Amino acid sequence: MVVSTQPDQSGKGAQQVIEVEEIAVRFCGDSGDGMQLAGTQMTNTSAVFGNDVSTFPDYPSEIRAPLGTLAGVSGFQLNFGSHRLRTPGDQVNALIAMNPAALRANVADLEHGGVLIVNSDAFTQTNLDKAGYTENPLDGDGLNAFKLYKVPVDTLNAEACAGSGLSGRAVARCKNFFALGLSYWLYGRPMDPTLNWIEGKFGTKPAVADTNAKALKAGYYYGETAEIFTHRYVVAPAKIAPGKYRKVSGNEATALGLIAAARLAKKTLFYGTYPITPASDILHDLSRHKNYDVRTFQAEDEIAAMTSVVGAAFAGAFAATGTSGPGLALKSEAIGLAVMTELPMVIVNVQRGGPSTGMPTKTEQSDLLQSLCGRHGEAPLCILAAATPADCFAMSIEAFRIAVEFMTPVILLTDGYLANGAEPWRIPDVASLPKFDIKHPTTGDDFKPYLRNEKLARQWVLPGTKGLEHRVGGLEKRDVTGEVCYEPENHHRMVELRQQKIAGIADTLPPLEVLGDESGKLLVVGWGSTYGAITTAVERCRKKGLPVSSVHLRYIDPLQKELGGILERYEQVLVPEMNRGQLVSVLRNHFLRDVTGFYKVQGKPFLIKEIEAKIEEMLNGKES
Amino acid sequence: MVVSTQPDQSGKGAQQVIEVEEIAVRFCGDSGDGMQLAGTQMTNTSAVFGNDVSTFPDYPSEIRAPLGTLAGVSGFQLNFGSHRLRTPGDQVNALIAMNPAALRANVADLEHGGVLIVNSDAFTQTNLDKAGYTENPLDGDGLNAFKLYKVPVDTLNAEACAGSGLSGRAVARCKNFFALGLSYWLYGRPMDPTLNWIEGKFGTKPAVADTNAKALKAGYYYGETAEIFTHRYVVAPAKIAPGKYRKVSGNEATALGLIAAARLAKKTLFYGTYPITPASDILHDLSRHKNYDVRTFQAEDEIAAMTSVVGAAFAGAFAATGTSGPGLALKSEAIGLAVMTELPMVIVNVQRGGPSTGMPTKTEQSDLLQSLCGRHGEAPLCILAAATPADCFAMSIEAFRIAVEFMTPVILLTDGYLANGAEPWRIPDVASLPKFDIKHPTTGDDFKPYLRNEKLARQWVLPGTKGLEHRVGGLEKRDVTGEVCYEPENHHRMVELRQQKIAGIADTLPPLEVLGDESGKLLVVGWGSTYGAITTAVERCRKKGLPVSSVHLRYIDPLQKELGGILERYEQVLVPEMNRGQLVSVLRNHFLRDVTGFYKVQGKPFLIKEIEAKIEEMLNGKES
Amino acid sequence: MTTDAAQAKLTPRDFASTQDVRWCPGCGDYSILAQTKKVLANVGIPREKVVFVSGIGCSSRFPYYVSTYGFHGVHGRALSTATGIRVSRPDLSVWVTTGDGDALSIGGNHLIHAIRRNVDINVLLFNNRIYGLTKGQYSPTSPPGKRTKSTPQGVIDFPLHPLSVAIGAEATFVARAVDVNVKHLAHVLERAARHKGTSFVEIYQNCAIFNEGAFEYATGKDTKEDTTLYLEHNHPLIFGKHRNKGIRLAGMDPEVVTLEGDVAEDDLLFHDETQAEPSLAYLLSRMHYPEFPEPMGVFRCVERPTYEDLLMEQINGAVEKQGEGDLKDLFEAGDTWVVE
Amino acid sequence: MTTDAAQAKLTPRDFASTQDVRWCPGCGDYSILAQTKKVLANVGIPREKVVFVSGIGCSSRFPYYVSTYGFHGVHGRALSTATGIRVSRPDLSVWVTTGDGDALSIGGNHLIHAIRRNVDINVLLFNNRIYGLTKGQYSPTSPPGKRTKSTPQGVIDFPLHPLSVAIGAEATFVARAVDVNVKHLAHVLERAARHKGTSFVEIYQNCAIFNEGAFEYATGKDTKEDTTLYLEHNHPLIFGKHRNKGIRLAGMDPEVVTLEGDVAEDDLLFHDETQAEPSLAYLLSRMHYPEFPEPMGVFRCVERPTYEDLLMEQINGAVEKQGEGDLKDLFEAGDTWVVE
Ligand SMILES: Cc1ncc(C[n+]2csc(CCOP(=O)(O)OP(=O)(O)O)c2C)c(N)n1
Ligand SMILES: Cc1ncc(C[n+]2csc(CCOP(=O)(O)OP(=O)(O)O)c2C)c(N)n1
Ligand code: SF4
Ligand code: SF4
Ligand SMILES: [Mg+2]
Ligand SMILES: [Mg+2]
Repeated sequence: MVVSTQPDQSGKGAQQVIEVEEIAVRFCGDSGDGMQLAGTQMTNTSAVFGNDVSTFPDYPSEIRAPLGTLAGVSGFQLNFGSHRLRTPGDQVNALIAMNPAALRANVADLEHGGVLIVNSDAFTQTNLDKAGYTENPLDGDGLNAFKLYKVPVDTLNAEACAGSGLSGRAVARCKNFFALGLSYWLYGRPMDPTLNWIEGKFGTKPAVADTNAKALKAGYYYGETAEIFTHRYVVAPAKIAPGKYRKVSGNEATALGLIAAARLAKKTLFYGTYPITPASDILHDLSRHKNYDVRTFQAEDEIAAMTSVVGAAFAGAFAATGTSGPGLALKSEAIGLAVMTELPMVIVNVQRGGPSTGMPTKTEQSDLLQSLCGRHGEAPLCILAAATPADCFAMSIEAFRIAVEFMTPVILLTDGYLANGAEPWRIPDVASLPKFDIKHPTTGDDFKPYLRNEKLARQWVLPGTKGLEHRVGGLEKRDVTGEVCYEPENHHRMVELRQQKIAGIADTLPPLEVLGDESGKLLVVGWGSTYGAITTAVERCRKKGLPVSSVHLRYIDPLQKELGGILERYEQVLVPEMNRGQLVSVLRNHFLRDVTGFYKVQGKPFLIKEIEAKIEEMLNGKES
Repeated sequence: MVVSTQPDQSGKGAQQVIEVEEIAVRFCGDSGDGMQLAGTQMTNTSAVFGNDVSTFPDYPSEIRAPLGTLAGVSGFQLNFGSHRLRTPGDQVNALIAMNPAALRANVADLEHGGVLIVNSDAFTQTNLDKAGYTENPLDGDGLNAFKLYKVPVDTLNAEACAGSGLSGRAVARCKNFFALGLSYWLYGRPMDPTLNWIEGKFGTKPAVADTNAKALKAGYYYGETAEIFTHRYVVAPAKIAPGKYRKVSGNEATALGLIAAARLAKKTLFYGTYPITPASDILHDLSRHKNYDVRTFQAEDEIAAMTSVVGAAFAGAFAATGTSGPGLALKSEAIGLAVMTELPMVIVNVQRGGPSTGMPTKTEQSDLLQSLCGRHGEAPLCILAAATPADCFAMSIEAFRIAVEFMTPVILLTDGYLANGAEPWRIPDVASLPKFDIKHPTTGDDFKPYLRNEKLARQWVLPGTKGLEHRVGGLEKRDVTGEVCYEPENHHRMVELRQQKIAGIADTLPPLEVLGDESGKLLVVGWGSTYGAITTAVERCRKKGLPVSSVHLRYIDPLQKELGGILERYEQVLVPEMNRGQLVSVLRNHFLRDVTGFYKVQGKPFLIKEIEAKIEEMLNGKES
Repeated sequence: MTTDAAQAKLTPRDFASTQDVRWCPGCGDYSILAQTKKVLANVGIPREKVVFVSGIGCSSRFPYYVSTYGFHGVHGRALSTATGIRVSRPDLSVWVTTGDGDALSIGGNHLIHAIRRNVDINVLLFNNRIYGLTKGQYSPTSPPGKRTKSTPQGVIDFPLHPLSVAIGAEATFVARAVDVNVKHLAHVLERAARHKGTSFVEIYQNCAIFNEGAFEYATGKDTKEDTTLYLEHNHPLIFGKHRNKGIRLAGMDPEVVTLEGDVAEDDLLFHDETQAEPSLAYLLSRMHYPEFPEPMGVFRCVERPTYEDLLMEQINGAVEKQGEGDLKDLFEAGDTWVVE
Repeated sequence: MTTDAAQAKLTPRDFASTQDVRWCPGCGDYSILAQTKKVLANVGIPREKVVFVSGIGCSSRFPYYVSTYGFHGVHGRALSTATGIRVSRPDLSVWVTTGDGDALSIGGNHLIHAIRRNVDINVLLFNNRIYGLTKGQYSPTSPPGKRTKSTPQGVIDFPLHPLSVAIGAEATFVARAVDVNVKHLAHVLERAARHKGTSFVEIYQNCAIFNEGAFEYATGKDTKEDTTLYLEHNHPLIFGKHRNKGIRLAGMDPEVVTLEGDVAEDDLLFHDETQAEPSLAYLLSRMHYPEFPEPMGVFRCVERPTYEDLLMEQINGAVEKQGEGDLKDLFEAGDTWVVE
């Protein structure tokens, strides 16, 4: 990974400059220490600098655990590089730990020989006790495996900001900027973007702005002047498609996509939901965009949310809801009603660790089968899965495209990793986005609510349309007329029709593309948020000359038509999933094809190297 | 099917007596005409007479539709025979229709050349109009295909009961007994059982008892004396295992099984539920057995019902709930909690026509996949399916056996056809029933809530036990200790353990038996209520020398271990289901075995002949 | 919602659908249907602007029998479904027909939340004190001791009183009527239709099959005057065959008094449906047979902004402040950077 | 449930679990936990006889922190879970800790149904007027206009008032306390513990992170005497720093009066927690800051048979009449026949 090393030109420091392709830095400290902010700043600076970036925050699962305790540690990981990045990085190259608890909770992820910067001032007896250290890890040689730098951040920051006129506590609150400045120096990042941000943010409070800026610079120059640092690292800009970019998390991108779809169709967006981690941020985002005619409805529970969405769809709005596993379970019955009434709507399910309340703040992919089968009776619908944070935008629009084109509910699966992870998003030209032209019938001459078009979709009538008054509901419908009907043959036919309609969606899907050779020894099949790790692992293996290819599924039901043929062209198929083989069972059932499942159900995404190792193991014939 | 024919000895009538192996009779009339009672009486009489019997009622889906209308027609079908019967019969051999609507709604099911007895008095213009007949079907030759007997039942019944002292309306209410008497004569049934029943029932009201008896006899002697009948039919007693019998419907048998299980374990039975067709009768039955310490709780909804059951299980009761598809959907989240807390309970799901409200009074098998996958996260549990009405008894006990032995929720699938269908049940000797000896831990020395035994089951602690105080809940648990735990490896392990526990149930299941040859050309695989039709069809085909065998699954998850091996020993596999291939997908996924699905989603059970035809078609190589 | 649209006046018959009505002979639902059609014609809302929403139950079959738009949802969720309709289409007149099980058992939570949000929906609760469609189990309004299919030894659950529950959630319009008193029923339904906000109407409805005569006391020719009391705004609470009985306040408790001797009308409790505080309405909702005559009519009718009006205020306010949302602005909000 | 078991008296410390408590610094839940442990010790129920049941929320973490039996269920279903426990084990003392979202949003229906059945459960509703665990969305008790994560322009839903809802469902025990007034809180909790039937206690609880100061008015040193009113059975409603203000009835409406001139204590409204009719309790539940001081203490405490007692009556009655159920009889009931 090291590209070249040469003595430093810039500062007076005698440090060696090492050029590397990518770096993963993690800031960690108390929830109150502003680590998320520091991480975000370094992300933006690196992006502006021209690197590709990928980030993942790690909040404590307690709201505010006591200061200095393990439960209270908050972290932010940033991966920036001179080439395409698809994950926040397997291993941390540099860890900035603001107190003992932060060190203890995170040091395991730091690479051997990695940079470890600690705020030595925070290693007091009380803090050590709170973190559960019996002795100070900074003494002794427990940390010899790392490049350890003990920096008295509190003291240095206080000195630098002396005479700011701010209170001691206010000054202390700037220490994250000191740490940030230090990392900027260490990785040759320009300070201007952050200085400008400080200006913009605290412009009205000059003292605060000034002090934060002082802290940032102090950290930077400390790196330059203090003789303790033996190396610096630089990461060249990446070759990135030109355009205007912003950073989006999966939840932000989902909200953007939902709004965009509704606007493109000139429709009201009705979002009925009940808060649940990790989906709530979609509600928060949407509720801030009322001028886009976004009507958010925080219902009393998920059942009310789902039925309100069904009502809104009947009323003619672009209707959507967002939830996570337990909420999706509660929505099951109402989703069945949506299937029977054949109304268009989007159900975003941000998966988290189950079963039951499980591990609410952790990620998982274990709601695939619930999405597919979690309704009574034969109740088919369409299921999509976003592959990256930014992809949530495209897939939200695609979900509405299918919903209105086929008059069906669509479930869009994302997960906690996508929801909170962030990556650069190339801002699309609005004109380049899909067109929606929705035709509501307006004339009444013998209108038939369940008359279907060539796609088997029925018409979407707006209540208020004179002459088209009609009634729909959950009872079985007579074909074409939509009246209540218990006739045996009619039921059989309607069950088939509902299935055929969903199957027909496949005709409108983009072709499924293979990464690598069109046939060969091993194909890796992934779906949803494992895209980054799988794709990077396959690319690395192919660089090593291994005969491996991959396809990634963003359409779960129906599957893209190419899949069956593709599977046949490989000797082995590997399916990594953050569950116990849910896609595996779908593939086995559809294609009667034996595939090798590779499961990780730990509330954490796959590491690239885990998949690399599995690929090598299979190609070395240890498996199958 | 005709066994022999000879001139009648008994009465003066010159009728031919035809001996047959089985007869399907259907009584039909207005909801108020007492058709269910007539059918039940003939069923009991035939059973006591020594025939095997199978019955199915056909209630109108409206509560009380207007008199004389099609919507108000109520029917009862009885199949009795001199050999083992497993269904109410494919086709009706004799139809007793009390009015035009009843004739119109049922005549299509009458076999060509079948006996058709109509109450000619009821064929008035108003009734014909209500039934939608433009002209009287009794005139003209529209019914020539049948042995039509026009009997002025109202008149004859009135004459016979003249001077009873009862009101005209009361007398009219006896006409079902007149019709019953006539059928008794036609099929050589003894009148005593019904006469005794009348005595017992109306003993206190001699006039009523007397009049009903008169009507019955009048009908009987009318058959004998009226010259109009050309044939009589007799059905010899069947060879039936000796013992004491009673008739049970599936819902009755389920209630009996739940009570029996709890009694055998000396436990309170807590049944928390919310009424829903066709499951409500289980609640009605159980609520009448309070002296068995049955505590029924009619909750405000299914979620309350399910969580109350989880609470009752935690409290140490034998806890069960009953519902149908829409209710099971609502229970999804709470069932996930039961999986996580590993508590024993039984969830009876009486399947009906879906999706959504669907066809609530009709039968279907379309909740298999919801039972299997209808929960978020990896939430495995045990799924059973009863094969016949009486089997609901055995499977309810088996469900509790597994629930307490493995500390898991168990879903027992039945359906509307089993629930309302009835068959003779050989009353078991209580001593022969399974034993339950449940050991609740009593000592506290370092008790671990999630410590598992060799079956991977944790212990069932009774709150109130000193020293064993502990807390459980829906968050992920630390292995063994059961504390809340978010550690990655622990979660992975617990997800595996929960799966292995359910898989381990297979070791305790009875072997799966094949009907027919152990290998060959064709295997028919069924599950649940299709048992009767499949088994009879396969037996008939084998009688014809066709190389077909069958296995019937009463265990859906886990599957019995023999199944995989069995499937391999046949060239083709046929899977008839009242859905769109839910078991098919389970088999394909488990065994990567191509099977032929045969689907009927009409709210009605398979006919024997439909399956026979399909078997012949496959063996004639039209398929596969 | 109240639109006296100036258009060819519709007749009750115009609101009949083509479906033939499938309730039992003698069911109280027939009369409610008839009066509702009459009121729809009176209020003069165009047919296409009306949506009837229901859950599951005999009462919930209602939407099939009116020629407006209709949505027959799942059990207990009519109010949340209706809320979704109203919030996305405030131009529609939304009606909910529901049962005592649908609205108070499985749907209780949605009822109180719709009420507290004051979504402009007309809620007609057909209270027959039984589960009709599922053939006779007790409901949350069945009286203690009642023997039903699921309570062979009698109900042991203390009932919910629909109006008390609605007032507990601070409903802005609360009323009661009985199926057979058609004139009064029509009057109450029209009041409900004209109220802006959630109008909650409990209708005593006879289930001829599973609870025949449950309201005999309130409808019987010679009992009804003594067992019911028809509320009139600003009038004293007077009832009885001879209109000589009244309700007087004793501290916080109502008492029945006879209008004679020193008891004059002015001593009686006067009804004020517009009283800001719902305490009076609550007290009236507590008057039950046989201790008291049961009040009929409008208990409470006050103004409060509807949820959807407040939402549209925020939406229009946002548009005024920030202008019609433009996608380009949306996408480019926050930190952006350009890669050449 | 009330068992003063004659046994080695337990101390509050005995009711502490080994888990370290994980609420935010300054969270009101700490004080509720402390007082509850104290009350458990006072009431003297053996630890193993106590079960704490909860849903999901910060407040619902409570069961992990007490050394009794505990069940941490799913969101909103604590009361139905607890009902299952009580009905199958009437020997246990069942407590529910829940939040304003858990009990009134997703769980509202189970709350009113448990209350109307009068299942003997002690319900502690931690009302912080916010969703704490999910980081700050508004709840059904958040005041209109409040800006929260999900209402950047302010809440437009009219709030539910927990006590009004409970009284709408005719609760037999209704009380209110505030986290920081620990003596009074302990007193109210003990009253709840000793009441037979559903005891519903609303506790004003400060969420230090997402709703800091929501109850400042009711807890602030120099405001609380004027903004709260502590109820005493059979005593007049008096409050104020100088105990010189009181509540008087004007018709059906309460009014604040000053005790001076011709206004004497006897003119004030007297509290009667045992009043059969809940109208007074309802009226008190309607007194809100700033118009009125908010009543604290026991609003209502009346006797009514519990659901489980009535059920056990039917069960024991059945056993007396038909004898302990015997399986043979069960199987052979109805028509049977013998095949030789
Ligand atoms: C989820 C679900 N649970 C249960 C049912 C069965 N069900 C249908 S209607 C009903 C109650 C009917 O009573 P009510 O609401 O009073 O209406 P009524 O028939 O008396 O008018 C029940 C329990 C259902 N359809 N769906
Ligand atoms: C079915 C389901 N929906 C939503 C959630 C997310 N959730 C957990 S707690 C909570 C509300 C918490 O608020 P409250 O009940 O007031 O408790 P508090 O945290 O304020 O004490 C929500 C929405 C969930 N866990 N389960
Ligand atoms: S069952 Fe009762 S409520 Fe239902 S339609 Fe018949 S009479 Fe009406
Ligand atoms: S978020 Fe609020 S309620 Fe939750 S623990 Fe923190 S302070 Fe308490
Ligand atoms: Mg009802
Ligand atoms: Mg709260």
